[in-house]
Order: sequence, then structure tokens, then C-alpha cells
Amino acid sequence: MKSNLHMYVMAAPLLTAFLVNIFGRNNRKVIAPLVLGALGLSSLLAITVLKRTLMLGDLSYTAGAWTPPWGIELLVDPLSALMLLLISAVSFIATFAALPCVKRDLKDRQHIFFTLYLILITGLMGLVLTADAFNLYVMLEITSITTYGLIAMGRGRASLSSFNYIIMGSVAASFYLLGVGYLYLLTGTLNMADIARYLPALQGSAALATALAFILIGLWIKMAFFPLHGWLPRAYTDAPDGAGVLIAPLMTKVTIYLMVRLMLTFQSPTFSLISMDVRTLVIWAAAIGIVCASSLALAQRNLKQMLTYIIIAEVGYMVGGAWLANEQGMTGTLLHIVNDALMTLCLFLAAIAIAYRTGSLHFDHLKGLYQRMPWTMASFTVGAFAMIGVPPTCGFYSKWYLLLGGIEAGQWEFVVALIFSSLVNAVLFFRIIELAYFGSLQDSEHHAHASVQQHEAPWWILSPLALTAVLLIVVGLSTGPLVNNVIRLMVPVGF
Amino acid sequence: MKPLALLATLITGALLLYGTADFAAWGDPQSPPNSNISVRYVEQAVKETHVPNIVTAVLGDYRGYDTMFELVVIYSAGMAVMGILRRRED
Amino acid sequence: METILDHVIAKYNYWIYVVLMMIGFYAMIGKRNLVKKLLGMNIFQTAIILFFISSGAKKGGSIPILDKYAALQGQVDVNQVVNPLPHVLMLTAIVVGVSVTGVALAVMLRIYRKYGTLEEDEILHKIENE
Amino acid sequence: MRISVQETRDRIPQRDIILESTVRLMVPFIQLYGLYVIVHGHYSPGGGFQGGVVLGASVILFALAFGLPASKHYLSEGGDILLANAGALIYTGIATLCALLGGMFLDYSALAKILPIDPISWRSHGIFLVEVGVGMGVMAIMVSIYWDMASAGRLDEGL
Repeated sequence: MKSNLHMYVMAAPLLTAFLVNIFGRNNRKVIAPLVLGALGLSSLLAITVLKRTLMLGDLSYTAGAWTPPWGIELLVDPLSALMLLLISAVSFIATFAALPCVKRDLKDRQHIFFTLYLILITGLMGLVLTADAFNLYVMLEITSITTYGLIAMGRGRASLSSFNYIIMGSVAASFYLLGVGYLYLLTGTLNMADIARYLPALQGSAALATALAFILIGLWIKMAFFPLHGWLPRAYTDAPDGAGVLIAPLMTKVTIYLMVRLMLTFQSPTFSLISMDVRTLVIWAAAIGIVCASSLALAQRNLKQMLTYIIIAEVGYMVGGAWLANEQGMTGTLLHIVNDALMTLCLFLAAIAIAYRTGSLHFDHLKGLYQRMPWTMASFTVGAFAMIGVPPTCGFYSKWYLLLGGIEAGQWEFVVALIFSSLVNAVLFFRIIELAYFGSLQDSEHHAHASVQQHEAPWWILSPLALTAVLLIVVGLSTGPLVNNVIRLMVPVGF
Repeated sequence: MKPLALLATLITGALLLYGTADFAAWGDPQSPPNSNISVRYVEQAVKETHVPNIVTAVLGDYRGYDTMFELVVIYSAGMAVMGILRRRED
Repeated sequence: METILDHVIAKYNYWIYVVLMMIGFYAMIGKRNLVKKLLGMNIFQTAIILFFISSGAKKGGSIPILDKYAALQGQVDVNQVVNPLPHVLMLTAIVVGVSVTGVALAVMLRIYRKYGTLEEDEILHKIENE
Repeated sequence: MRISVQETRDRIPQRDIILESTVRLMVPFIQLYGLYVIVHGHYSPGGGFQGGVVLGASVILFALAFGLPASKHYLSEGGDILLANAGALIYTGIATLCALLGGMFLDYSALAKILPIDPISWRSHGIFLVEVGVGMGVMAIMVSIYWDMASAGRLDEGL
């Protein structure tokens, strides 16, 4: 009898989304317990699913009891169980900060916001579990439409940046659908494992190259891989705070997971998806992307915008690491997906806490923050150290694997880009820490915001922020067991 | 910006046309899509679900998970439109 | 030269859909007016739907609704029935297309209410000197 | 140049008796046809989505002819949202129920534990129940999107 646990992890937020819409419409007080209860429950279930998968091994589950190529197959293996836990945990933590921000921003549309919020989380979980190429397209569309809605609910410029995101998102989804269509015309099946069986026979054909090219381009646009990243900075900056704290850490990381999942599924001894020259080309693109995104981050004067460019640089890390096609690189990428989600969550929570109190994230409003908001800035510093890659925090370990992978594969431009980006991150964050610490309180007195009574962020935002900062260090120190019994299983030996 | 967009379009179009080389001819009953998993749908669907309309059988049961999330897609589009436009503030 | 002509004649439908896709794709990324971008998106999605549906076509095939009792006895000739799978997939793609168009129209309505124009460069100009 | 709301308001023609009487005649038959399309999804082309859109179109036609406030009197805003949530909950509820009853997610034959008829006909009925849920959801969403678009979110005066 196959366990339905992972389906309950997904069903909890989905059903609650509809309940929040029904009951949250007239009394707001019911929204917080419903959302937190659902996400808490799905986080606990996700932990048991991960434990179960590590003990009993992979679980090939089909929705509707049909054998895979005919029914839709859902694959629960250590990597997808880990991602399931990551999504439910990050969204559970982010919800604490989202609740006060949404109460402040969207007074009478909170129930609509949280309906879209929960459906987005369900879509992400569905993306992580599915092993069917067309179902993956449907899940991509769910996460996209809910993200368009959440971003467009923001004020001012949000609608224009949301429109640009809609156009780029539709191009990405259509390219992915085209790629799946080409694969369907060549193989006749939609199940990813089943498609992989037909690929060796089609080794040199033009249509196969086109199909994989379009699938990859579609995913690259969706994850904002450097040349195709135009939509991300405006979209994540203008999103309402409550939405930004969930979208920023998860959306790009899950799309990278999808690319890795496709690469691992289509990879077989006879059919190597990554031919030599394509691999070097992609790693060069990743290296250039990292360098450009980091230097663009230097030019930003707004904290949130700077973070979005750092996200684009991190995407370059993971894509480059995955395409190194050696064990170290892939381990580094998978570990970096988890670490980067936590790091981005910590930094975005800090940005929201600052915005909640000072109203603006522009650099000259950050002066003397250490006196006014000591705990927030302490957590921000931990997040900054993680992003730079300072040892006790998790950022160091994944970057270390990526560096080892780059050296082992002999891709020196990738190694140089990684080091350059770490240095630029150091400059970026120390500039802010120096501004916030040494910028004395006096010269920020005569600023317009001096009248606002400055004190620590509300505990609703501070507790998740502090928890995430501690989590960064805990995950960093537990890299050994995390890699050995979860990630190591996923990376094929003869990669 | 326009010539760049035109160039991108032509390259994408050329890549797509180059890819159509290996497809089966139009309407060929033995082409991979027509002779792979859909053979079972045509032959077994009515036996296994008692629904003469195979498209509804595949839609509702074999790939019911897709249709469930399809309904969630149209639902979240309706909620997104509601969230974007219904603003009491301005 | 001769093989390319055969190849085109045998699969002229895919060539037409690719041309249609590229018209939509160019409108999406080339045009400056927001409504034209949206129309381009719809053309692109419709062309993909046609692409999938024509992949399931069979010469002389009838609609995939069988007579229940004949099917229960098992006398079903697969080559007479059109492949139902692309139709199912495209029902989903149509619904997704409608949903994205709906959300894009709502966003455009807000942009028009706020900036009074739907030309992208005018909007950016208005945002600069806001 | 922002088009003032008042300008658009006075361009809407006043009530028209011919239009209203024909629409009052047509709407019930359109809804009957919509129900037919949903119910006959098994035997003829159609099903939840197509039927739901036809039902939604009937309410939109009513709103176009009699004005948005009248259509909100016919189908209230709260009722519409409830209908949308009910449709979605029916589908996801049945899917989760199948998992709770010991079968797989969305495996209708697991429902045989409630009403012991043979699993294959449970699949046929399961598909029908799900189509009804989809029809309700799609109808409500079509109407809600029309209301929002026509009145730019204020739901006071439609096209």
C-alpha cells in the first residue's frame, strides 16, 4: 500500500487556500491561524516524508493508480523530499513576516493575498514532486500566475514590472511547452523516465537538440539566468513585502532544481545530455553572468534591488556548478540550492524588518541602524557573512564544493568568477554594515525619518529573522550528514 | 531594440524549422505519438472507465491530476484579477 | 534540393505553425505597445495548440468517442480513431492561455488607470519624472 | 490625459426594452444548454470547462443587458465567490478523500468504501462528480472576471 504522506503535504496548503478564501473574507482574524496551521502541518509531514524516503528508498507514486507512462507519475526520492521540506519550512518561516506586512499594505484584500500565497506554495511542491513533463508545465503555470497576481497587488510601479514578468514568463512557459511538444512528437510519451528510455536511439537527431535547447532556454528565462534576467530586478523589488519574502528565496531555486532533475533524468551512459562544447559554452555564460550581476549589484543604491542582483549572481553559481558535470560540482549545486534559499530568506526578512520600521531601503536611510535595530542588523550580518562565504555559515560549504568542482573540471573562468563574486559580495555587505554601524545616529537625526519613533522590528518579523540566522549556522555545521546521506545518493557516480 | 528582436525571432524560427526534419509526416498513423501510449487509451479507456468519450476519460481519470491543477490555475487567475482590481484604497 | 521539397510537402503544417509562432514571438518581444505584446502572446499560444493537435491527427481517423458496447467487446481499430492525448493536453493549455490573458488584461487596466497610456516608452518616461 | 470615470459613465445607453425581453427569453435556454454540456461530457464532446464557460456566458449576457447591479442581484458577489470555492473544494476534496479512504490520490475506485458499487463504474461517476465541480468553479470565475474587468474593480456600473 503506497503511502500518501507526500500528497497530504501538498493537499494541506491547497485545501486551506480555499478555506482562507471563504472564511477570511469577512473576519480577518481567522487568516493567520489557518495559514500558519496548514504550513506547520505540511512542514511536519515533510520531515516524516524525508525520513521515510531515506529509510525505505524512492517511491514512484501515480495520481489515480495507473501505471506510469499512462498515469501521471510523482517521484519521491531523497532530493525531492529534501526540496519539499525546504519549501514548506521556508514558507512557514516567511509567513510570520508576511502576516504583519500584508495587514499593513493590503487592508481588505488579505484573504485574496493568502489564497494566492498558499496556491503558490502548493504549485512549488507540485513542481518538486512531478516526474511528468506536461504536468511540470501545468505546475510552472500555477506558480507563474500566482506570482504575477502577488506582484501586481503591490503599489505604484508594481503593475508595470508585473506585466513585463508576465510577458517573459509566458515566453519561458511557451518555450518549455514547445520543447515538450517536440519530445512528444519524437517519443510519443510524456513521462520523463519513459522519454529518457527513447533518447539514446535519437542520439544525433536535430529535433532532439532543438527540443532540449527549447526546454533549457525556457527554464533559463524562468530562473533569470544572466542574459535572460531582465524581468527579475524590477519584479522582486516592486512586489509587496509579504510576497517578496516568499518569492525571492524559492522561485529561482526550484527552477534550478527542475533543470538539475531534467539533466539527471535524461542522463544515461549511452546518452550524455552535456556534450563537451555545449558545456564549456554554458559555463562561460554562467561565469560572465556572475561577474556582470555582481558588478551591477555594486551600482545599486537600494538594498532590495542589490539583493535581487545577488540572486541573479547566485543563479549563475548553480547553473555553472550543475553544468560542470562532475560529482563535486553537482553536489555543490544541490547544496547551494538549499543554502541559497535560506540565505536569501534571511536577507529579505532583514530588508523587510528595516522597511517596516524606517519605511525606505535606500542606503542613506540605513545610517546608525545598529543602535536602533540591534537584533535585526545582527541577523543581517550573519546573512551577509553567509552570502560572502565565511566558514561557520552554510554559504561557505556549498561555495567550497563549487570551487572544487570548477578546479577539478578545469573550468578556470568559473573558479575566477566565483572568487570575484565573493569579493564583490564582501565589498557590498561591508559597505552596508559600515554605513549602518559607523553612520552615527546624529547625522541621521536631521533626516526626514528622524521623527519616526525608531525601535526594534515587531517580534512577528524578528523571531523568524533570528531563527533563520541561527538556521544558517546550523545548516552550515551539518553539511557533512546533509551531503552524505541525502545529496550524495542523488549524484550518479559515473557522471 | 527592434532589429535585435527580429534577429532573435529569425534564429528561433530557423532552429524550430531545423527541428521539424525528424518528425513523421502529418496524419501518419504509425508516427511515435499515435503508436505509443495512446494505443492503450483508445483500446482500454472504455473498458476501464465506462466512459465512451476517451478525451473525458483521459482528462478526468488517467490524467486527472493535470485537470485538478488546471481548475486551480483558472481559480487563481480569477483571484489574481480580483486582487489586482478590487482596491478600496484609491 | 529535391529532398527538402519532399520534406516540406510531407510536413507543411509544422512549417505553417512555426511561422505563426514566430509572428507571435516577434510581437511579444519587438512591439512597444502593451496590447500588441498581449496579442502576440495569444498568437504564440494558439500556434502551439495547433502544433500539438496536428501531431495527433491520423489520415481517415474519426473523433475519439467510441460506441460503448462495441468498445466493451473490444472491436476498436486504433487507426480509425484520432489520438486523444494531444486534445487533453491542449485543453489544459487553452485554460492556461485564458488565465494568463485575463491576469495580463487586469494588469493593463491598472497601468492604464495609473499612467493614462499603454505605450511602454511613454510609461517609462512618466515613471522617470514621477 | 486620464480618461475620467464620469466620461465613460454617461456614454452607456439607457435601458432598452427589446434587448431586455430577448435576453430574458434566451438566458434560461443558454443555462439549460450549459448544464447539458456538463452532464453529457461522457457521451459527447464537452465537459466541465466548456459547460462552465457557457453557464458563465449566460450570466454575463444577463449583466450586459440588465446592467451589472441587476446581475449582482441575480447572483450575489458572496454567492459567486462561494460557488468558485465550492467547485474547487469539490475536486480537491474528492481527490483527498480518495487518498484518505486508503486508495491513491485521485483514485476514484477507493470511493467504493462509501458506496459499494464496482470500482469501474465508480470511476465513471467520479469523473462526472469532478466535472460538476469544474463546471461550478469555471462558471463562477468567468462571472467574477467579467465583473472585475467591466467595472475596473468597483463592481458598481458595468459595460
